[in-house]
Amino acid sequence: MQERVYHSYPDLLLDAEGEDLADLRTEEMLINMGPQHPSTHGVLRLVLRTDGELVLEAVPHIGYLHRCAEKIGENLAPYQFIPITDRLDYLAAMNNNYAFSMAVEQLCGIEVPERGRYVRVIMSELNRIASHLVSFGSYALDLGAFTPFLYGFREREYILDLFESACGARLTYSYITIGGPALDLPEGFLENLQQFLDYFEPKIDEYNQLLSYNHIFVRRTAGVGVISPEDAIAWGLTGPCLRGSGVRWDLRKCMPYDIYDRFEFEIPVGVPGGSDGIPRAVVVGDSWCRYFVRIAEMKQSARILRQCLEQIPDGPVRAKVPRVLKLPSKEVYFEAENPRGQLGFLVVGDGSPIPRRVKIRGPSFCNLSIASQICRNVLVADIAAIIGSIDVVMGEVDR
Amino acid sequence: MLSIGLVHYLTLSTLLLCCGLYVMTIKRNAIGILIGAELVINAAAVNFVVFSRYGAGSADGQVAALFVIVLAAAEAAMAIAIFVNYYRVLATIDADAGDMLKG
Amino acid sequence: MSTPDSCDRRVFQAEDRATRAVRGFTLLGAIFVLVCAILAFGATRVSGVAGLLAGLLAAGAGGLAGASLLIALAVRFREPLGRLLARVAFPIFMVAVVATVFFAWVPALLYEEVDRLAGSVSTASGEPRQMPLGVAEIRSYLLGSCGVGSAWVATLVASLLWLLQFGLVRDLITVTGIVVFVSLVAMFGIWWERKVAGRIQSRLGPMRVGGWHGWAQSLADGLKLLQKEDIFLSGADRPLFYLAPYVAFVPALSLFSVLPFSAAWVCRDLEIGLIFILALLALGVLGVLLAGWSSNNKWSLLGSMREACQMISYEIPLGFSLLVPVMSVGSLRLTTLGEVQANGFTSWVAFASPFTLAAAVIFFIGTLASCKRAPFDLPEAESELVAGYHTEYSGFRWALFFFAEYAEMFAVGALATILFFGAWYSPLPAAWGAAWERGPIWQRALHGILFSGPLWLIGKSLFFVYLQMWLRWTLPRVRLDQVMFACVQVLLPLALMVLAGNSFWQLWVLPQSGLARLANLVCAVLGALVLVAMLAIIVYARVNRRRLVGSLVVEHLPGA
Amino acid sequence: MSEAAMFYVFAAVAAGGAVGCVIAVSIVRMALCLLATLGAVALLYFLLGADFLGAIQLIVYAGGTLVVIVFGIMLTSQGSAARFLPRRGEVVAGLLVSAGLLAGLTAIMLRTEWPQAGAASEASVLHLGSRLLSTYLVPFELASVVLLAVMVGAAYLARPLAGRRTGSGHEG
Repeated sequence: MQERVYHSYPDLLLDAEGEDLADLRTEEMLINMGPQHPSTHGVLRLVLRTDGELVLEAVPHIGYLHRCAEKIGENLAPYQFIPITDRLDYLAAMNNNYAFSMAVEQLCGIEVPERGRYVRVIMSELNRIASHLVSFGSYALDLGAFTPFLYGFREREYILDLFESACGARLTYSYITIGGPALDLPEGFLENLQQFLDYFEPKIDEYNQLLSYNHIFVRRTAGVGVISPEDAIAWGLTGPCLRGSGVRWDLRKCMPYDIYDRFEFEIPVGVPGGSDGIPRAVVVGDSWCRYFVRIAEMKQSARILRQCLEQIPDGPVRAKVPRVLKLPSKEVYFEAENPRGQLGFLVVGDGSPIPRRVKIRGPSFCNLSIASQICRNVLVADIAAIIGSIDVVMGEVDR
Repeated sequence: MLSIGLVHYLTLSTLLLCCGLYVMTIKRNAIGILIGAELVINAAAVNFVVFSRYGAGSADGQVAALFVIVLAAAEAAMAIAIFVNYYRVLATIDADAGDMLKG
Repeated sequence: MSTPDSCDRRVFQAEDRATRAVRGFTLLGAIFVLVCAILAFGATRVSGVAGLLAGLLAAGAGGLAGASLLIALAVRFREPLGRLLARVAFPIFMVAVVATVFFAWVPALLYEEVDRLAGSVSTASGEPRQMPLGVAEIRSYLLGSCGVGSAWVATLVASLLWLLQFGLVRDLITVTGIVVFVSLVAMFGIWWERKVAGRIQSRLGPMRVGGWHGWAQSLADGLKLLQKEDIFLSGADRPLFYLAPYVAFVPALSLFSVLPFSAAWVCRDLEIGLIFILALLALGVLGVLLAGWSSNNKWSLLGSMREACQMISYEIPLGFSLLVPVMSVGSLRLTTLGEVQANGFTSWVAFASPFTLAAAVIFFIGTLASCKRAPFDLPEAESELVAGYHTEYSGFRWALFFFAEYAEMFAVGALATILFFGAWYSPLPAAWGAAWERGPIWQRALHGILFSGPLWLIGKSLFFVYLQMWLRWTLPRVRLDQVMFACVQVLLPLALMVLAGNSFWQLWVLPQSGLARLANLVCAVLGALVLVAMLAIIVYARVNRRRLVGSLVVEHLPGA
Repeated sequence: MSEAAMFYVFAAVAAGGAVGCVIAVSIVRMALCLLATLGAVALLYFLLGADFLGAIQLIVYAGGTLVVIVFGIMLTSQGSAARFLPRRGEVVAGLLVSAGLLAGLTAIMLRTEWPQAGAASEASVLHLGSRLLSTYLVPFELASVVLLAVMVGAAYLARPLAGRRTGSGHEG
């Protein structure tokens, strides 16, 4: 198993020692995949060195969506920076708000009321599902299956409706802010959420039947873009990319923050094929595992949401936070488990209302870093499969 | 000139033959040479069919042309296999580059 | 008066443009009227060929004048006209479809009449008539033996029939019919694909253009594409770039020239029709290859290379699977291949033996690959190769590739129907309808609907087109090496085995009629079960579509 | 008369394609010209009543030319057609040889007494097939043996080079 770590076609290309096995080397081409390309999920640019259909090397070029988020953070009060965090990983804006708010709260020592904490968890788990639904749908699209994309968006639409009822926005919410959510949940939100969960959970099995266990899908993703656990850790991968490699690491479980220690849930990880109905061709750490971890995480998120529905107390949602928040002269680094991995905020205060430094650790950025290594000696079609399984959001990579 | 006879077809096939010959002589791209050979072979096939139509009036010429097509396909397959090997050794398909045997 | 805001200004500009258009077209019409008058005057003065030419030109100018004036009128009264059209467009469209179907029969009837006439014996001289017949002769025949009352009608019909004696005229009519049919099929196919996709994806698909379920969407798209800029790239190989869409489209169109719609409805019934169709299918690939190469775009090049690899490989199992019915029937002529399946469901070639059934499946998979349909749509894989070979094409040239694709989809569906699934015959045995075939016109029409006729072929071909769409919107795309693997290591040995098995069947099993009959029945029942299962799925999904989507989403999304 | 018109059109396309092969520099254009010639010749076969042969020519050569184009593209990069331009001396020699051949053959052809249009052959597919399996059985079988040999030979020649293949469990 170890000998087919980075390349899925040893007999086509290179063997384990990296010796050249290609039977006919034709003239090489340099191809720009992106920044405008359907399967680079935004403005990622990959420069591919190909020999026919074979990609010998893929070099990611980033920065097309750079908006100086960190620099902006040094010039705005934390409240004002919340809308900027929305635009990092724009598919999981709630989680970004959450992580930044937590960082600032830790810096200033703000205690959020119980109900507020539950609302935040509800929102971030819902957004995790929404984000994974997009990932599921667009991954199917990358592999040429159009229909799951629409199904994913159909379900996500309902989550967006819930968000809209809570905060009026459908993509960039700025709902969770420093000291708790900006508003209490609207009337009927929890009932709607219950209804949604009842509707949504059976759908996950449908996705599995439609796509996850589809023979072609498995053949396209299993054994493609394999990342060993050692490499995953060495390259600083987090989130489903790390868990897909079989590393049982989830901040919500391993270093529980906020109230995550109150919920029962599992950390889905990539497992070798052949067991529990996992297709036989699956190798730990391949694209299929990364994909399937997301599907399994949606189930776990739904589980957390159900527990939230049972536990959520009444009361205020927001802590009393001064209008002008003076940041003490110390620094706090806080990481939260986002849909794409660990989103970290380093906030350095100097006694003024404006932070001296805001550093963002974007999980997509770190996850993308391994792309050039696993996109070596694969077919062009696999590039789409690999990049899609890493599931980057360029807003977060470029910041 | 309105009634088409043997001579018309033969003129055409002669032209094809000479063009093919010329292509085979001057092209340095090995695949170009193959293309010339195909032209020559096709000229021969045309002649077979024409003679069968205007000459004997039997299907024999057509059978011969059929064999010609089959053999041309075989020749092309062989030639391309050779070119692939040639390319692998010399990293070009310039026919002039293959002069290692001249000592 | 207040200054108009930007929205109003846009309206004003549109008004201005319309006024200018009215004025321009009126002027154009006036000029054409003038030209027409001058030419007509000249035609009356000059005799001989020049006069004839002038007369023809005058007629042309008159037509152009009429068209210009009509356009001017239409633009002038566009608002009431638009309102009227929105109300009556769909009925008009339906009437037009029915009329087209009806009038498609008329030339066929007329051909028959002409042939009968030519074969009959002259009443005057008692000798066989000589082709071509004179108008007067036909007219007298019509007046005499056909019982046409009015002399005026007889003259009109006679001049029509006179024209129809000539092969060239018939071919012109047939070719026009084919072109119209292919365009209709392509436009319908594109609209249908979008509707099918919409339904599969729990949405509606096009709903706006034309009123009823967006029926005019393809028409509107076509008009839009015609208006678009014909983009040409500076680095492209100009002649090849311009040529490629035609190289792709012409073979797809030519397919229909040998494709029989029924035993009588065929433009050219070639003895080697099947091989000819195979050749044309192979030629269509060249257009794709040229398009990809000449675009000077690496994505396009990759797409076209994929197409070439795929097509070359899949042609082999495709050809082998075609040999199976050829072996069973013993002919390469498509009408002969179709006619052996007249006796109902069990006589269909696909159900003759297990091997023919397998051949039908192999053929269908092969056609998926040769039509670049999912899961074999690698040449235009949009998530990998942007748009593959047609990345750099725009406007009409781009539309030609689509026309070619949908025409080919229909053609291979028709081919599958002709070779394996009963051609233009209904599942009912022909013996039941034999009496109606020679009856009065209504019985003949009913026979055409119930037992055999182009409608059956078109219907069954559309079913295969639907199957292709179903697969496309369900399955992910396979990878290039898997495509090759599936062909060389799975389909090809399978096809060879099927071929060998079928010859074994022909030699050893077929003479033992009991065994053959049993296998035939089993296969037919199997096929019927598959069909019933498919229909059941469709009906189930249709009936339960709200439940399949979920109550929540039904409330949320309109019309899901 | 229509036959004559068709002959002239097809012959013009065939000849134009052949001349195009001579003129074209890019290998893809050459292949396209070849295809035009072969297609026109196939149409001429139809005109000569050899329908089967015409269709076979279309299938075999369409596929064959496709392969040629594919390899042409694979083995030559797009911009380097100039690399393969012939030298002047070669052009002169080639022109001399082929023009001489053309002149000689034409002269012979014009001097020869050709039989005037014989009877149209009844070469239906059936007829052709039965001839192949009776009179021409031996050449037919030989052709299949040749094809088999070519298949094996081509596969052997184009195989991945042995010895470079190590360690992956496949023996070259």
